[in-house]
Amino acid sequence: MNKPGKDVDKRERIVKRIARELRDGFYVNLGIGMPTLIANHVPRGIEVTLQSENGMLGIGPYPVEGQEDPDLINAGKETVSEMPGTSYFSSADSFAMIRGGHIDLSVLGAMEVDESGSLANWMIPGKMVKGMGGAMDLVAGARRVVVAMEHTTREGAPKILKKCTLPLTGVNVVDTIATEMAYVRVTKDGLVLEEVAPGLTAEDVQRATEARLIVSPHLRVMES
Amino acid sequence: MNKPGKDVDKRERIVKRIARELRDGFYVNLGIGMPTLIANHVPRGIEVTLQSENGMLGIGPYPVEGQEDPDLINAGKETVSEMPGTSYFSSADSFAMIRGGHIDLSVLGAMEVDESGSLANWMIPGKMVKGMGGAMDLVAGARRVVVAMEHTTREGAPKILKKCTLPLTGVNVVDTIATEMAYVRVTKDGLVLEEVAPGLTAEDVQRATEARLIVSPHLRVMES
Amino acid sequence: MKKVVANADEAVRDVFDGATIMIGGFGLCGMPENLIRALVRKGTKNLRTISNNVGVDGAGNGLLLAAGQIVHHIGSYVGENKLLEEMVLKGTIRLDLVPQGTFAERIRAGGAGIPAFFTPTGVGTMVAEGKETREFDGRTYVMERGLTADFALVKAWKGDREGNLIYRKTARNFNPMMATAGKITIAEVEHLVDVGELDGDQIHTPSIYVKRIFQGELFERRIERRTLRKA
Amino acid sequence: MKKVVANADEAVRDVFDGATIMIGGFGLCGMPENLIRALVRKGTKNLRTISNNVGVDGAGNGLLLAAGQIVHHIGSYVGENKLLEEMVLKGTIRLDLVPQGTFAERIRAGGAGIPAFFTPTGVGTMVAEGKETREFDGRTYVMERGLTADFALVKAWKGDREGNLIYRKTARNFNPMMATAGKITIAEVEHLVDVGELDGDQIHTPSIYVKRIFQGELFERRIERRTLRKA
Repeated sequence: MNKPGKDVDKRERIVKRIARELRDGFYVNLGIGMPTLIANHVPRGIEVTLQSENGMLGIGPYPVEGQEDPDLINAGKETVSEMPGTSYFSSADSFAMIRGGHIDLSVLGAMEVDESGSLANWMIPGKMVKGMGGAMDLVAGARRVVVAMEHTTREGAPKILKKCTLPLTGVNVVDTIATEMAYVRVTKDGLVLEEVAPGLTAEDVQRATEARLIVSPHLRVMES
Repeated sequence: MNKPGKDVDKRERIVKRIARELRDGFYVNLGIGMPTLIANHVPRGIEVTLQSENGMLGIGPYPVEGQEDPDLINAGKETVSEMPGTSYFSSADSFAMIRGGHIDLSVLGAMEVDESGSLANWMIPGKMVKGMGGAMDLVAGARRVVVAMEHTTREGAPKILKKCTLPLTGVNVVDTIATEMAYVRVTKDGLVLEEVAPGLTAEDVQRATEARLIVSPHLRVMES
Repeated sequence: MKKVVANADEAVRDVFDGATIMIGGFGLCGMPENLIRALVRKGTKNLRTISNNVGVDGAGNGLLLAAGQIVHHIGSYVGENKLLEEMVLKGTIRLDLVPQGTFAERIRAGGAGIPAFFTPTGVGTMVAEGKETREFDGRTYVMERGLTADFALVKAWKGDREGNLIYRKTARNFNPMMATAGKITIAEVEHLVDVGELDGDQIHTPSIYVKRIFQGELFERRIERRTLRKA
Repeated sequence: MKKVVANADEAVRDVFDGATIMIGGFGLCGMPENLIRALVRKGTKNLRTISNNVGVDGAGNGLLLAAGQIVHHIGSYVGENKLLEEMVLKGTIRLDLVPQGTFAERIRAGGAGIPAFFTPTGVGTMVAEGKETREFDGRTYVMERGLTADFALVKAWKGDREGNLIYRKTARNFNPMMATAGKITIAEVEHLVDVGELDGDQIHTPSIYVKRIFQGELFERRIERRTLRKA
């Protein structure tokens, strides 16, 4: 089995893989942290518009020094810039947009995902609860939900489980899971392993996964 | 008993009486027809803001010729003008405003009103139904609902009844009834006759009313 | 991502017989007149229209009505249509009347992923018959359902090529909610501008809701009731 | 009809111990900082705050928290407050966490006279425990209740003397809904202008919702996370 590689490489692979799911004209919500990086890898010729649940459609890159604006932040409370065509709206209107199924793709991190596409990413019992923010609305409302996460915990324990053990963020909501090891699609029949990272086998991925993976007849190598 | 007078006099009395209910700072919705005329009788020193359920706060008078704007109408589809401080909003936001109890006073016409403050003003079975428009929302949502109507039908039949016979617009929603004959308050105990038109007695009003009127111990003459 | 279409006819190209269509406007004010005329030209049949009014005889949705294209209408007020009256009496059209605020909120809910909500409007009246009612904090409310449509036809004052819309005065009315509640929302605008020309704080309908946009060919902007005061 | 007050202290004069208070802002962005500081000066106790966040330690609602004025908080995310963590563990504060979209919609509903609505958010999770769920068209939804408050404290960019408000960029966030859901809504603005100076098509919060308005004394406008790219 390959070495897992540095965290930054893992992230790069995950982020690039998800970026390839973007389609021209997509309206996308990128979660805080790793998912935010996807914006840097939008394929050429493809135009996507980024939504931020705090009330903005059309997020641009971070501002250059001196251009930062306290009234212009993303859902991670980071200063951002706006693109031409940006619009602003209230949080109620923003979540109406999300809940109403108008966001094509939502990418979020996760602590656990399971066979039924349920996910847990907001709370560990016994630890301080920070709150779910907009995650529950995003997984319930977006047309397509992609989980971006490392395949296992820092201790090497699987995060793709038969059944989530942590308090859930949503039930049967995830469409695909992208990790540094694999690209997995959630189907009615279970989790289908579609792609494995270069140098890995389906067996390698299964060993790092608690849930049973159905190996796609079209299994491919993940492009990085 | 006095002659009922011409329709225009009746209306004038009703409209002027209701105008005296206005308080400084009130936000008011005036129904189509007679209630619209109240805007011409706002007492001096009192500032009221008129709301129109098609999405406007701050209705001004009819425009002068040449100033009419197809994009600027009231709920009766009449061309109007705007006051300084006018704002526009969607119909959903307009009725959120109405339903949420933010309108201080709503004045509407009625076919029938009854002892419990229920009112009927939108439909006569067997006749073509035009629709209730915003009336049901206004009576359910406004803080105070005033009915402006002639005391009896053209045939002289009472319109203030023990119980409405026509399909209802709202149940237990009316606060006061202003007619050319009287000013009546709806209370838990029933209808209280507060004021009678000049030259009329409480008995005159009762004779033109099917519901029993409780004569207020402070019965006054309606100022016109 | 190309949303701009050449004209109203291209915009309504795939509206199918039997479609449910939301049409913006309060009477003739703010209605998508170019799209309505294109639908009449197209001759699409058996439409279920969701619009506050049915225009007037000979204008607005009244044109669709006169062409016999509507089989079912949902709205709050139809007082300006003699033809509709005849059709209702003859039973050639189904008419569902909804209180205007409930109508607006049902469309807003449909676009916002809310399948049902409670409102005090209409409790104890015909409108609440057959519907669930429930008490909250001592007051009775009736449950109403969200509304969506296959197509939403809206009219705005300005729009940019990505589909951001700004409405003008009371021509806003039902257009913003309908824009959110159509599977395919089509916007006709008086002024089509380049992306970046509209101020993001002033946009009423964000681009995400609009699939097609075009500058309307002809705006009659008819006034229903020209009421004037003396100068 | 005089809505303009001299300053934040006058604006919060009648906020009482035990009041429920909505406070606008997403983190420190768009929060009514002058009103918060005035509430700290006033020392009102046992507040129930409804705000998406609790500011950060030492700023925004964090000031009220540090002063021990909050006994119950409803919001969606409190990750920036170590003090809050200690208080929750010690049991000196009650914390109710609500999904952000449900939180926003509950406030919108409260202001709009909707006592309850159904949402798909949180179905099958802890959030739905003890709540009614129901199926509509094959999908399960949970019923959530509207939220109102004794006072709503909001911050806008511009406001006129009648109380019309315009927000700027993402500082809009929860302010518009909260303005509709407070029995007494108080607005602090960066620029107080005369009536008639604002364009009616651009007003985000109509005057009807605002009872008091003033130009804020001091806007620190702190940034929580200054993220930059290279020029």
